[in-house]
Amino acid sequence: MIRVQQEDFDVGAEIKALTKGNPSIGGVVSFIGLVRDIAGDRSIDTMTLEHYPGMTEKMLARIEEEAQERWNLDASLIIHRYGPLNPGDQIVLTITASAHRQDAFEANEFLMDWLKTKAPFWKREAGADGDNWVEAKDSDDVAAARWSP
Amino acid sequence: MIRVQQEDFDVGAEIKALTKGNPSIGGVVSFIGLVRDIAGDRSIDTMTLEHYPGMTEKMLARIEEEAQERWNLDASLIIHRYGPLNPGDQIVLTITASAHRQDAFEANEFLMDWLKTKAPFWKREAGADGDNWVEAKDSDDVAAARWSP
Amino acid sequence: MTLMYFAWLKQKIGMGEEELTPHDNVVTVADLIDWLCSRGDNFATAFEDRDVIRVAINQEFAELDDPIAGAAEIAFFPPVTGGQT
Amino acid sequence: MTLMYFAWLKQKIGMGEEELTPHDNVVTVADLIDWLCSRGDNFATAFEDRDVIRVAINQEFAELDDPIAGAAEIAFFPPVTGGQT
Repeated sequence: MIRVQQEDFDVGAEIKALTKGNPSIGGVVSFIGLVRDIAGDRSIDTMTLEHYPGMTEKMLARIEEEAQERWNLDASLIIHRYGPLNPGDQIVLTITASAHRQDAFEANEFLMDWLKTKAPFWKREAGADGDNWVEAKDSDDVAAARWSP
Repeated sequence: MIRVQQEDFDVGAEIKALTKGNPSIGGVVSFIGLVRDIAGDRSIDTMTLEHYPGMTEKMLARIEEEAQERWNLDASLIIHRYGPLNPGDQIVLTITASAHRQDAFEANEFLMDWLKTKAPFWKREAGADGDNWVEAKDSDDVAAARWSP
Repeated sequence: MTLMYFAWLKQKIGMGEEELTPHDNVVTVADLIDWLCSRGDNFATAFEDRDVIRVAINQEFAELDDPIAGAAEIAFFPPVTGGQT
Repeated sequence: MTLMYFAWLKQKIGMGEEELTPHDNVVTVADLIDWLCSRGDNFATAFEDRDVIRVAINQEFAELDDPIAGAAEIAFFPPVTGGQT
């Protein structure tokens, strides 16, 4: 399942809903991305996430589908927020559930790596010294590339 | 932090408590281990976890300490339950929080791999065909060995 | 077709979306950018460094030399930066 | 010293814990197991396959040839099986 939303999310409730009634699940991995108050050596007051409605949902669904094909997953979920956020706020949630923990861990890392390079979101940070658009990191391309065939 | 307890736990509340007031955290990984209703090709009704009080706490604290030394973690938590459990019940929770997701993911996998081979817990499964003690898996030794220096 | 601009492209161009019918000699994405740049300095400035421009045709990632024939929606944007901070 | 037995060792031996003072000629963990086995069939059965027996001295993992001098608590158990199922 995927969701793109402005509202916050509750990881405990999402895990419960996702695993309920499936006692063949042995391991559940979740990742939560949070807004940090520091970017490089710059202090951040607020962050705004813009996205491309329509394409975002399409790409997230495709990323999830790819994970389902590559690993044995009983369930998975991607939630990505957009709009204005503050340091400490939750940005993104990925959950992967499987019979065995290795599948759940690897699939979750994969979701995050692909999401960071393929989902059309753009961050704008505002600090005491003004606004700027966040630049893409080479390290994210490197992380995504390790899942190439 | 480590906790060994009979009671259930609430992953959402634990993550919130662990990350609260620390806006330098960018990523939080959690792993929940659940009781499966199948072990091999055998159907499981209940499971009982025995442990070695005193040594358990000592080993979990040491495993967490080792993770803190090897990765840049802002916070971590291990909760392991003992006593009688049913399929679908939560057994174990590991949470790792870091500025960057790679540290949080790797440290969490490490916690689980070491925990499975070094923490003094023993599982007994009861099914329609009787009781038995769960045997250790070679695959767990292999998983733990990948973190050797 | 609908053209869409995101993030700093949207800011530099001064709008997020417009309806346009390019000239017949606009065949590829690169042609489209050339043609857009001829429309005003805001476009010329926004598309100055083409290496950092990403494009999607009908919500699928595309390349500069891909044809635009049949496209209903073409979007231009910088490299994506979602996920955690 | 306190001897502790866990999981199926506890079941086979018939108790989880006992206070004992081994003979003077009991020097290593292996000696201790030999001596325990001489105390009854329940011990002999429990310790039959020594390859699968794990031992902790004062709550630290130890080996069969480690000395037991000064040990306050020695525990015997099978390989651990915690974590997820």
